[in-house]
Amino acid sequence: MKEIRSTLVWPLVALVVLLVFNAVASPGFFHVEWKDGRLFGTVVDIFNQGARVPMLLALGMTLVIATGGVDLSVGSIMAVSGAVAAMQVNAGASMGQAVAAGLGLATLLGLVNGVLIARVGLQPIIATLVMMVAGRGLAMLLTGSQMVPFANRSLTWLANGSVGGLPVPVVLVLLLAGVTGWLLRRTAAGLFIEATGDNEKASRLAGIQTGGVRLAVYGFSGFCAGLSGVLEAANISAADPARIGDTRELDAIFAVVAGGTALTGGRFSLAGSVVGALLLQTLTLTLYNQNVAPAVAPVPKAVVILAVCLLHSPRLRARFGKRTQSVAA
Amino acid sequence: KPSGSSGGGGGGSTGGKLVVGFSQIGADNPWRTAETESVKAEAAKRGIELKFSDAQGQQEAQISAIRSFIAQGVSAIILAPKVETGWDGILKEVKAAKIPVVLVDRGVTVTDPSLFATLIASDFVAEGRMAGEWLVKKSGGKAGIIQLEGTTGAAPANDRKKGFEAAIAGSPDMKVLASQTGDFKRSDGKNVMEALIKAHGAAITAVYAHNDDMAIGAIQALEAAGRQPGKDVTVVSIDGMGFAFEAIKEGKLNCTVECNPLLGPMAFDAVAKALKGEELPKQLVQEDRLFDETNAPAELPNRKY
Amino acid sequence: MATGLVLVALFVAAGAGYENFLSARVVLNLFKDRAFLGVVAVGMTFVILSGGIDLSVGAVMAFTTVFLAKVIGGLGWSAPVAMLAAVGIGVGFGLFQGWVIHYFRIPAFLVTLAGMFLARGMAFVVSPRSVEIRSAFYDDLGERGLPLGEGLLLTVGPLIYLVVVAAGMVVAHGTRFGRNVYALGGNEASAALMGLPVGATRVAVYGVCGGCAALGGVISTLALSSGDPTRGTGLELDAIAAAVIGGTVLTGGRGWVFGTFLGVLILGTIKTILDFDGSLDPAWLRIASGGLLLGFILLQKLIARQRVS
Amino acid sequence: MSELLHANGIVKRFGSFTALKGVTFRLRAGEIHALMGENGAGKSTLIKVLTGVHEADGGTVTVAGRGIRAASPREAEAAGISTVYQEVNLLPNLSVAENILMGRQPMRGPFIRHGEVKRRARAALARLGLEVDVGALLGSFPVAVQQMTAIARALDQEARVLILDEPTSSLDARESEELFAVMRRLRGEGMGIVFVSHFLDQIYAVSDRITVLRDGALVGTWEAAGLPRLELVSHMIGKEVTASSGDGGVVCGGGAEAFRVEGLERRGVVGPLTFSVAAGEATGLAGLLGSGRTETARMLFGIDGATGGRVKAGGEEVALGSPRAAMAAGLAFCSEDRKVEGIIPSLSVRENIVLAMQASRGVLRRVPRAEQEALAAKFIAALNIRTRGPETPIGTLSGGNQQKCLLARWMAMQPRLLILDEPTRGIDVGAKAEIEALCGELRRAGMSILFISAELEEVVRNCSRVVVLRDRRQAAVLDGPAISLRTIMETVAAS
Ligand SMILES: Nc1ncnc2c1ncn2[C@@H]1O[C@H](COP(=O)(O)OP(=O)(O)OP(=O)(O)O)[C@@H](O)[C@H]1O
Ligand SMILES: Nc1ncnc2c1ncn2[C@@H]1O[C@H](COP(=O)(O)OP(=O)(O)OP(=O)(O)O)[C@@H](O)[C@H]1O
Ligand SMILES: [Mg+2]
Ligand SMILES: [Mg+2]
Repeated sequence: MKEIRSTLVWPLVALVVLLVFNAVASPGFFHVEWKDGRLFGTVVDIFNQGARVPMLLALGMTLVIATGGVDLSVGSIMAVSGAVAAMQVNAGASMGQAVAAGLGLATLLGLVNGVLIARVGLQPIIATLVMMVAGRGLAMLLTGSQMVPFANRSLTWLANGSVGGLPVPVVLVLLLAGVTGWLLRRTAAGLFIEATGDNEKASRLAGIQTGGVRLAVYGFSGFCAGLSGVLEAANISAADPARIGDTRELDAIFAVVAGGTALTGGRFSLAGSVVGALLLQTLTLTLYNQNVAPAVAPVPKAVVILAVCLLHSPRLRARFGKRTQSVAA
Repeated sequence: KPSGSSGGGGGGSTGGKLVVGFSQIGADNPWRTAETESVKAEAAKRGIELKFSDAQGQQEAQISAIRSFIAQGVSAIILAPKVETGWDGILKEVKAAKIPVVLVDRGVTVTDPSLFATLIASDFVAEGRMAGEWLVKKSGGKAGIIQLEGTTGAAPANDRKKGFEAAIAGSPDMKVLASQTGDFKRSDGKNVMEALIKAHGAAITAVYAHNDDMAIGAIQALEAAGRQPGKDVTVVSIDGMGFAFEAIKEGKLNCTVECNPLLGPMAFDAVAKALKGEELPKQLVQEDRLFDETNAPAELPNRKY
Repeated sequence: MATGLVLVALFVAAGAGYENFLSARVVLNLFKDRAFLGVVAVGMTFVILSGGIDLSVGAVMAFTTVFLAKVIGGLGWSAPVAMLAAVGIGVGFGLFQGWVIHYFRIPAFLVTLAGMFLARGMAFVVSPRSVEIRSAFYDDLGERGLPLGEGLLLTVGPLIYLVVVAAGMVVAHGTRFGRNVYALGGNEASAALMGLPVGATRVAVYGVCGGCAALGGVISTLALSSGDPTRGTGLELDAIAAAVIGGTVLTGGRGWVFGTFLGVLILGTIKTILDFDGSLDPAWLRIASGGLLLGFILLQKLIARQRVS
Repeated sequence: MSELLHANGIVKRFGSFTALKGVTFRLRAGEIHALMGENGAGKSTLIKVLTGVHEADGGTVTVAGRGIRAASPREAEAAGISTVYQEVNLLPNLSVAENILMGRQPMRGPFIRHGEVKRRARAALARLGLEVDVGALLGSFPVAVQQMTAIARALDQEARVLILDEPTSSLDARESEELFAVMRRLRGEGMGIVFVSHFLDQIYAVSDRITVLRDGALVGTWEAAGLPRLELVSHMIGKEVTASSGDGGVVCGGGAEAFRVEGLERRGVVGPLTFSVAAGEATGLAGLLGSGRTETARMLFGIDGATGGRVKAGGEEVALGSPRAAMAAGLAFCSEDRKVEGIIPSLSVRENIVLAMQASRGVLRRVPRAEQEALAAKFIAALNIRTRGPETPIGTLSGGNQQKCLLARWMAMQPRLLILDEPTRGIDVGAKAEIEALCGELRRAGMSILFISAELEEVVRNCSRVVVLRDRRQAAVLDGPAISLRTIMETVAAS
């Protein structure tokens, strides 16, 4: 527990530095007002836009990475679930049914990833690469490669409504993160995931169904991606099968790693990933706010990523006199 | 079945059917999908077998697709090039195989103009210019503008930006407050707009989006912020998709510059002529029209895409 | 081994299905069109063997192409000098990434992700749009190559590719550096306890990969006579896929350069099949390419398993 | 005699924990110097400081009179120190030959002479009396062969100092003897050898002097010839020890049959085997290196499935298709390869201990935290596990203490049949007795034990029945009174 808390410190530090920069560079950054019964301001946007994609994807990705895997297919799964939900409401289904259909198919696709990895024994990067390509095709096939606009009020509300002044996605995603975190620690799932990621062979010999664990985390990652896809579609009242979620897997992986979960698997931190996602979203909005030309925007982005990396560096931390313990391999 | 010579060469055809290869850049937006559909539909109508290749945004993939076309011995090639440069070599190979090439969308810079038969082009710079000129007129030469750029580095984004900025350069009070990429996506258009509304607030009086999708996203963001797109914020975009016409009808979008994706008929006309050996003009520029509330409602029923 | 068999099987099957498929030209095209990817993938193989990953290769390649276009066209450098400089920059960039990864113990994924953004940004800074390269040297080189009869010419790009593959195989298998890369990927702690130069090897591996990425850029400009800051997007995934299909294990320590060579050909063959078919719409095209890739890997696994038992 | 190595006042801290408290150690040329101490006393840590794996927080090291600051194993090697570390630190993804010559390959220009590499590797192994396919991947060999490879690697270097950290922990008597012969010869050539082992017999068989560490501090250095065993043990554990008989005598047979193995085999690998395990008794598996003991255990536990035969518990056939099924049938298996198949390095001691129990209960029924802590506390005390606390990552524990945690993992399961593959590997004398005592308790509570050990004395001491394997087949089953060192050796050696 102590280690986890200490890994959380560094992304938080990076986030605070970025926020302080904004506070100085753009005065209106922290301005939040009450408008039409909801909170309104850049900080709210960070949470709202951050919740819809990076946070959600990072949630699933955290568990996948904790088992030592990776999921490249999240963007494509977003496209599929968004498309399914949109087509369902257009076909007359209720919001609930449409969302359930989208999430169901997304979870199923995640489970397919899981089967390819845990049962067939493909390397995660390859299995999910296949899903990334084919899943995008599936989304386009379902929609005839066209945008699917819809006018279902309750579905649109999912992304644009507010609960107690907070955007619905923020409430939804923080709730999901909280419940997931709680469940993982209440049950033995968290332990099994970490054990599987740290030493799969030993875990199996200790009686853990490592195959089942992997299957479950890819299914969960699919579910999270599905929810993200539904929210993205709800946000613009249309499903965009060809482009939605494109390259967002990198954002998710970045959020997870920045949050202190090692790509090699093992110990994970959901809270860290959420902070990592917020960091990423803050960075994006900062670049918009400073009107950094899109062509050169990658450069400051690279600088911030490197800065986060350096904060994570044991070497540098040792320099600053922080005590660390190293785990012998 | 009859087989073409393995060394390639023009005039190959299967079962008496004409075979034409079409190398498309990608399938990443509705405009491009409409273009693909148009070419496919026209081929079907004329009984031509179409070899379709989707390069998923990679020039290298387009080149290898063209090489495959040569190897298969197609009769003609329609190419929607991703960028203007880098085509000399492959087009020489095509020429050596005596296969005529019809370019669609945009031109290529080549040393030898005989490397392609003709170009059926949209002039992206002109589109940007038309949008800019319209906005200058509409706003009386004074506006605080948010520009939503297309995918960074993409030719339409570069050119539409160039044309627009040239058009407003003469009006000192036309100020671009911020110019950020929305990646041609509706969702990104909305996200960017959401952020920029907070940063620039009431100073925003106009939005120029490089495509209709981003404009729709921006409109949604403006509405959510309590602004009235189409009224207190003028919204201009490019492409002329069906949903843009509807938005104009609803009074939320002010104007869209058409960029006609229905190039199929013209492209196959050109193919037919080229195969007969007719000399074609090097460039058949598409006439891109501008639609605003004055003429859009009338056009709406005619929109096929 | 299994990879090679599958490749041959696929080729024969496709040859039966599509006319003109089984021809020297198609095979030659495979090399021509994938030369840049092949070179990049060899560099990537070394990185993966060492237990790392390099996401910056596509961006480095893009930077190289615009850099060449700029210095040859704009500043009038002689082409060979410019190419050497470009590869030098690639190596230097890779070494720097490797140093950051090793010295600060930061995951390669993050460092090279930053490297990807950095190189891509720099490419746009050099030139925001694609630029032509007009140079007598390029025109001359474009005509040269190894004639294979029937008017077929193995041009310089694919030749470099074959040389790089051969060199990669020799280095990986026959030199201390190569073996140290395997050791590093097998178990870093053990490699260190065995007294192997862990740090130098890791830094060098990223240098090699950066150099290969830049060389891929050089080949790309040879083929296209142009530079483009958007080129090579997603290239890192293709390169990783090629290595992994070829039998290299992503966690490091196991794999072979020749396998990557076959992996590149497999990816190319899949693409060629889809181009020859030409009847699929974009949606089916994606499903089919995913399906073919999966089928390929499954077949390979099956053959490999059969051989064991 | 000239002094080869002199470590003076070495201090090493891990966080707030001090693992070495000013240890001084001198090694002469031409001596075999044993380093003794309980699990966690700091032996391996001292060695890692000498070879530059860990940077010392205080003290100096001089090699042959020259002060060195070995910042890495590489520099230590250059200074003439060659080492076999406790955990086999080799590369399973490379061949045996490469592992032996990595970094020192014979070259022709820039290229490695692969043929020469193999030849030299074969020669190095031959010195230890081992003949294997040096071209095969190291990972495909059992721990013992890997350990021999590590030793061969160290011997192949032309070093002045040779450090061996528990090199014999998974070797049987014959291999150990081969190693000792080599060590004696090297001593004769003037090499200084540091030798760590928990086997007192071995210590007295080869060493000239003995240095004892306790809790990270130096207790003293003595001539081996002048240090009685009991006194040595007293120094190690810090208490007076008097000769005690120990109650480890053979437990008599006669218990009811708990498990029956009938014609169990994995074709081409091991078997067929037929024997029964009595309730409350230990059954031993004896045999030479590679005789198939580990494979038998793995087959029983469902890791490598059996191709024929069956296992019955109380007359009913049990399904043993997977570790989980085996666990459900009341089996537990503690692997000999603790690094790869045992510990989950970055998880805590507590989590490692409860892991198997949690797995058998399933995901949903989490073992309550209080119960986990009680369990961890109980075993930390019962097995005397040296750890800063139950929340310490197991990867930072000393080798012997890791092994104890793994034993705890399986004892906590209270299985009906506990399979222990080399359970005392790397465990100090005191702890061995503790573990044997604990096994005794478990047996009295009705548990059966299948006991595999390279130490035949241990087998004789604990088992009421011994299945002897030869060439991966069952050679004999010895019962009760028939069990003795001599009978086992004879059965093993018969041809
Ligand atoms: N990397 C590390 N981080 C933290 N503590 C460590 C680390 N390595 C060793 N220790 C601690 O230092 C102490 C000494 O360990 P060491 O491995 O030297 O013991 P040892 O004498 O070799 O024991 P054994 O006989 O069990 O091998 C132990 O308490 C161990 O937990
Ligand atoms: N001396 C040896 N030479 C070659 N191969 C060996 C040797 N010893 C063991 N092996 C390999 O080990 C495997 C079987 O060993 P297994 O682990 O079953 O034996 P064991 O009786 O448990 O021995 P131990 O546990 O003492 O290593 C076989 O695959 C065999 O190839
Ligand atoms: Mg030790
Ligand atoms: Mg064994």
